Amino acid sequence: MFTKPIHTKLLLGFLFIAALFLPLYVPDSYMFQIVITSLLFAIATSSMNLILGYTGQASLAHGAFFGVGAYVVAIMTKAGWSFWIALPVSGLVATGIGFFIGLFAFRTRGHFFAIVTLCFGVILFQVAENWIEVTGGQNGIFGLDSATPIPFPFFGPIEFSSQPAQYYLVLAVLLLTLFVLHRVVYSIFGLTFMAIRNNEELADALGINTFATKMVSFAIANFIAAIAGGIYATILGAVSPSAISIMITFNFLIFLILGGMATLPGAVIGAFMIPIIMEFLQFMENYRMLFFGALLVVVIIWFPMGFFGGLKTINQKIIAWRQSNTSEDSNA
Amino acid sequence: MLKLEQVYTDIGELHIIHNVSLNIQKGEFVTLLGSNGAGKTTLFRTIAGVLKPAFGTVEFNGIAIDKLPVHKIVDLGIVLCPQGRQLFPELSVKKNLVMGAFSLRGQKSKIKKNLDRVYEHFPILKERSNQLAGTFSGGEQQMLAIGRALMSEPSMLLLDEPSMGLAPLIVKQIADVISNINHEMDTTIFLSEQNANMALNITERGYVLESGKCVLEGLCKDLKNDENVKRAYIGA
Amino acid sequence: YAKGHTVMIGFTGPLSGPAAQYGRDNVNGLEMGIQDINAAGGITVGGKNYKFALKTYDDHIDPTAAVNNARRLRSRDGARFIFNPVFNTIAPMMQINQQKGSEFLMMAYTSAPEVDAMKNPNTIAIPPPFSVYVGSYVKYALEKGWKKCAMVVTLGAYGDGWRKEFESAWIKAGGEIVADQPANYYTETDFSAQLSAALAKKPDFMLIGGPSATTGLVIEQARNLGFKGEFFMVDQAKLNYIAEVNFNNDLTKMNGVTGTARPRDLAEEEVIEPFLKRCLKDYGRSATSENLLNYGAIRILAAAMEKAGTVEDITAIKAAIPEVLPMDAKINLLPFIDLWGSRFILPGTIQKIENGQYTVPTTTFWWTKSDADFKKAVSSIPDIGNTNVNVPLEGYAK
Amino acid sequence: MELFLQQLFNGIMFGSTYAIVALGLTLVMGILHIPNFAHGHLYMLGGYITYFFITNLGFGYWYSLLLSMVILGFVGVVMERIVFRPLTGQPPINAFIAAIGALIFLESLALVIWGPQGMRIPNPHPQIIKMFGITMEAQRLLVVGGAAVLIVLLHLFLKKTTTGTTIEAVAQNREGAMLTGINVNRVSSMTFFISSATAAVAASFLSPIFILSPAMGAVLGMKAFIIVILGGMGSVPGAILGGYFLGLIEALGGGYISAEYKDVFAFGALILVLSIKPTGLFGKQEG
Amino acid sequence: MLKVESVTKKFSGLVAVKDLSFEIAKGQIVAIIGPNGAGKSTAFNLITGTLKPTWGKVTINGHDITGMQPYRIVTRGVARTFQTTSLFDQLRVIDNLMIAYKWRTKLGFWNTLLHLPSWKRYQERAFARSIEVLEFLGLTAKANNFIPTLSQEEQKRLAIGVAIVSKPQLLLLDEPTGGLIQDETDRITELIRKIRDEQGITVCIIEHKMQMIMGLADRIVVLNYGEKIAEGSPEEIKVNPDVIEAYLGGELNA
Ligand SMILES: Nc1ncnc2c1ncn2[C@@H]1O[C@H](COP(=O)(O)OP(=O)(O)OP(=O)(O)O)[C@@H](O)[C@H]1O
Ligand SMILES: Nc1ncnc2c1ncn2[C@@H]1O[C@H](COP(=O)(O)OP(=O)(O)OP(=O)(O)O)[C@@H](O)[C@H]1O
Ligand SMILES: [Mg+2]
Ligand SMILES: [Mg+2]
Repeated sequence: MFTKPIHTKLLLGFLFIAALFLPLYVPDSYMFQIVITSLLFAIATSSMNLILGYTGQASLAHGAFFGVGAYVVAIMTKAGWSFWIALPVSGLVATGIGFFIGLFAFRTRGHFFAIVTLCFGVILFQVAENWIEVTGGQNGIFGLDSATPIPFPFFGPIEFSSQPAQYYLVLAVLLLTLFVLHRVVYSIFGLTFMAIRNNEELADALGINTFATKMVSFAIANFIAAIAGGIYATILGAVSPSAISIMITFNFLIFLILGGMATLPGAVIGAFMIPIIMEFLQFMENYRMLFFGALLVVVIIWFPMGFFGGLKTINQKIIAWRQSNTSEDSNA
Repeated sequence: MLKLEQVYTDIGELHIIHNVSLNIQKGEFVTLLGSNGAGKTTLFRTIAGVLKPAFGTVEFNGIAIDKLPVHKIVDLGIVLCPQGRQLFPELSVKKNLVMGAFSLRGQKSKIKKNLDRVYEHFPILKERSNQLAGTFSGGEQQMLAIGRALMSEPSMLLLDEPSMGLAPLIVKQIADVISNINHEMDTTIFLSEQNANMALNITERGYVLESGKCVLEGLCKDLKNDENVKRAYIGA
Repeated sequence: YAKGHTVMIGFTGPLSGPAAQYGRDNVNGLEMGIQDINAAGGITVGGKNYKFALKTYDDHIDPTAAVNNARRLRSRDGARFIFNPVFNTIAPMMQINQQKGSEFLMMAYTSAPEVDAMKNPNTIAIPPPFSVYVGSYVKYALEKGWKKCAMVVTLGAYGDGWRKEFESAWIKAGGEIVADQPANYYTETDFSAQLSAALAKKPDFMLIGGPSATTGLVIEQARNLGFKGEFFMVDQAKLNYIAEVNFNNDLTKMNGVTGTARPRDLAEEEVIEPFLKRCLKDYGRSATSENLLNYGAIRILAAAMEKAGTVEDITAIKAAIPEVLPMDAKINLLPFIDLWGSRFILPGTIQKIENGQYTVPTTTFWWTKSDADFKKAVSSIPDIGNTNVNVPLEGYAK
Repeated sequence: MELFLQQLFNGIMFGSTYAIVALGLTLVMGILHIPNFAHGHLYMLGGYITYFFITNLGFGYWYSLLLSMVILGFVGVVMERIVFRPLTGQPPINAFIAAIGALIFLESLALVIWGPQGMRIPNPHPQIIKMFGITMEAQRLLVVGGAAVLIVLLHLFLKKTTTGTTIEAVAQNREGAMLTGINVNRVSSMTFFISSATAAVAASFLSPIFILSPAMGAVLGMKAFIIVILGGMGSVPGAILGGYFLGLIEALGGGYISAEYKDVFAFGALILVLSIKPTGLFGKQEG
Repeated sequence: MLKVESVTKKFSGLVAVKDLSFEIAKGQIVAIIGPNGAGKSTAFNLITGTLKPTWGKVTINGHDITGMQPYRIVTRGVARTFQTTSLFDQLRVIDNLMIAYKWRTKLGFWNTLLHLPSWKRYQERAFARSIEVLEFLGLTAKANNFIPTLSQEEQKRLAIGVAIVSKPQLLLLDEPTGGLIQDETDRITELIRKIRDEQGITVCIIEHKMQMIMGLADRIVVLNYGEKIAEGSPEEIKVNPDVIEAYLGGELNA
């Protein structure tokens, strides 16, 4: 039912091999840093795609769950826990908080849902700012070790302090995330998410427990977002309230919409494209954000479906054009 | 009065109306028959200017209107009473009606006169003039929609499926009122319907639309006897 | 400048958003320092002449952006000295400044003591720790016989630190904190809610402050609500700046406000006056301590490079700093004394406005532990006509 | 008791600001169904325009306020025309992104033109007034009174004039309005004009007691946005009530319970209201 | 099988359904008619849980389902369609059907993620049943089409198909032929009959088309202002003076 055409498979295979060998070709630590953070944001953006793109619920608390993950990992590793235990725990904590938030938020829909989640996001931010004993307040938690080395027979432990090691760690988690999302989205289980996005009343009338389904989608999305946040904490080595602020949500949102909502590659493309554009614009100095703001408006007007959505449309047009050409040929 | 030549209309990527040409004279009462999804609404919206034809011309009293914005077309005297009524649910019945006379803004006495006339056609609207439109039942809303369309004294009225979803009794009432309007006020009426029984009984002439193409046109009495029309639209 | 003859100085910090002015002030100080170094012919190291250049990037206090900028400054622009003025972005940068092959000297403009605790060898913190001022304030308040203190300080790492530090010092000295109503000085502009609550407790004095303009508002609003007592300001807020922006230089409206001394009173007149004029001319703003301290820091770096005979080996350069300090006041304006671990030693100076006038400032020699120490320190710095006090900072070890 | 009255007054003053800013936003959101997240930044720009007239051109306070209203009104019209109108028919999330783009643009623009430092408009009414044990500047009374007048005027305009009714009509049914001959685009422009002009008034009222800075619109914009949703999108009474409600909660919660968690109370209360009435205080029932 | 007992629904001030009672026996086709705003759709919403009755009781096969969530009521075997054709128009035809079958399966996150045997089994079962329904509807060729490319009649057929894919016992149809012309109406009528006869599903239908109803229904319930004013066989209803006055207007040939 859900198989992919052969050229797509080839392209994906090529991309995978390219990703494996990428560290050999990165020119400097700066480029490498951007690649690593983009991969990380791709994880978080993909998870936002599940709740917003596929389930149609504009959760503006998404960045907050990213932050919760970062804080949980920071707090636990500071307290001496292994990163590999802290990371899944951070996902579970975010899922738990998400469940509580969902109890309130899923009573509302549309804009109202967006606002309720926004409010919760702000509240989590304020807690991070003010619960100084636990979160370190504004200073946050700093001086974190990189991910605990994995002991490995014969080769010695795998360390995560170098950029290549961090890269492979993030790449592996991104691939895992995409695998999970792919399995979910291309299944009847995932179809129910899209059904809710499309017509919640009808979904309800067809025996779908819309509340529970939304909650599951929310939980998966939050879990993954927190994992991304947890890795972010070890890579930066410091967590402060900016990791949980509404700006994080807005960034993911911008990545997602400009990349192409409700498409798996769109989220990844967006998470790569925007930071790179932003870095490229550094030469504009004071005028950079001015330009970026205008650019955002122009792009959203010209590519309402996002970059990948735009590609898809163009592709479809080419196919249609080819078909019409061949049919004319056969007429001739 | 109204003249369409080779009109094509697209919605997004879909080509909905193909090569429709038609001509309606002043004072006529014409119907447009077509099944669900045939493109009646799309054609009406094209005439009213909500949609712009991809190709072809629409002329009204010799003026090309296919590129004019909707409000200019209303000012010229074409008013569409849309499918789904499109009322202002949170405004009172009376305010809905007054909004209908928006193109007469400033002319207080004229608006008053038109309001009285609408109340005459539909006494229930007068009775409930302060009720919010959204709380009306389907039939009442349809009356209000027609009343609102009449408020600007249109020279041409486009009625899109006024009988849809209405009980037989109400359909009959509405049919009577429309006939009255055509006869008494000399308003040209173009009526879209899938309820062929009703439409062919009250109008003079008709077009049949299928999949966006105009497949048949003629006087109602001829259409009524057409085998295809009988089978598809009227039934045994 | 030809490649290989330039010392690249990097800066990343807030150049947009609510803290943009603060970031700008830092950059301006660096810019002036670099202009002067280059005007004096640059530096000579290993027989080669080097000029200085500055590259700045905006990170709007986003740690991710700060790290990206640092990476970029180090690997693309070749900067081995990177300045940053916010603790939240300094912390993650301190995670990468020792990575092999991409080491850089973190020039941290922050008074947060956490930087010292991290004991990062490739870091130099520039301003004195804010705890310096706490001691002077407490001493002054005790002399006045005050008891009740209300705090309306900015939220944030910095403000939190100040509040904690002052609270513990004041309580230890037998005082009482009757109200603690922090407010977000960056996003809020009305403090009547916090102030009404604080004033209801009838405090003798208030600890306030955050960014200058907003602090001015707090003073104004508190006075309008009928507060008659005195104010202590955290070191971020600048007396002269508040006077200018908020009160149109009418100092009578600022009677009873104590804060860090205005730049004019930090150094000898003949060296500071031209500097102040220059700030006003080049940047249309009165000088702030960010200007002065960054100016001083970059000039010290330049001298240390010459001394160490390298522009690349940051460890050697840092090690050379104590040898070049203290410097000639004509070059360095301020009395930088020494390096203490990873922080410059610089006296802290406060000042009060009374009867519409700036009073003589009070300088704290916070690093001295004994009278002998103190005397030595006093004599080692140029006489700038201050009263000097010794409030040694507890737990501030090398 | 005195403290309570003082806090009550503070709350009412915050509330007045929130109410007029939210009122402008609710009109726009009701009519165009676009989440104009940049509304707070229009407010910021209004403050700077007033500042420009007073400080750079030496105009009087009230003239500057009027000019600021008109100019910002046109800025709003332009914004509607080039940012939001091309997005008609797109999902609201796209308009939301466009609004974020617009707010980034406006904030950077102010930064480039006026620089990052906070600026002050001289207070035209600095007198201190004491009443019932409350102390306040006269300008604060002006904010409260001015907001009330503005609210009443807007209400009369919407309910009693034909032009006002066209705004309501477009909000309730865009296509229906079009078909009655209303020039919907003009109504959109007009609504944006009114909405931005009220933001300019709010900014001009407040900037003499506050500080102007390029970032000042962000938080207020977000709060206004939340108030609009809380009140029921597009509902005028909802925006007013929501505004005062939020102002009071902030002042009383912040003053009596905990200043750090002031926003937590405010947002927490909003969450509670929305989970009891999922379409806002004055929202239409779904279905 | 369905029993509605003195159900009342009030909307702020307005009584949309008032003390309504009726029963539907297995294998019947029952029609509900009445003027616009009489409360017909509301009655459906009350049965399917979309609205909660102010008071009264709804039972299916003796089980009380009053006030249950709509998705739970579906699992008791009551399916419905909406007055305006309601489909997942962003999805394909086959997806629409499979979604409607989902509650009959145990497809969850874990078996989907791990592609457990149960996942495969259920996924195949859903697919098979969907194909079966497509054949029944005569839409097999459109399985992979997106909804907007279907004609209105096809959409209405599919909406009915989506409702029956999970094999309900009772199907509630709200104006299934609204807006259709005569021969399309006839085809849908035929489909409804087939649903009863071949799939063994009891049907309750709201319609304004008297000709069709009189030919199709076994029993008719007439509502006016939320109240039941008549109930009986088509022959009885046709001549009932109350019904003629309130609804039919003396003319049957509308
Ligand atoms: N916004 C739209 N997007 C996509 N397709 C549309 C849209 N509006 C109409 N269509 C399609 O255009 C075709 C003609 O629709 P139209 O509403 O004009 O038909 P109609 O004859 O008025 O039918 P009805 O009896 O339902 O009123 C239909 O196939 C419909 O699916
Ligand atoms: N959610 C609601 N809130 C308020 N009133 C409602 C609501 N739903 C329906 N009503 C009112 O209840 C009454 C009955 O409506 P209902 O939709 O059941 O009528 P109907 O018999 O289905 O009419 P039609 O034949 O036009 O579909 C109407 O007056 C309607 O306005
Ligand atoms: Mg139609
Ligand atoms: Mg109905």
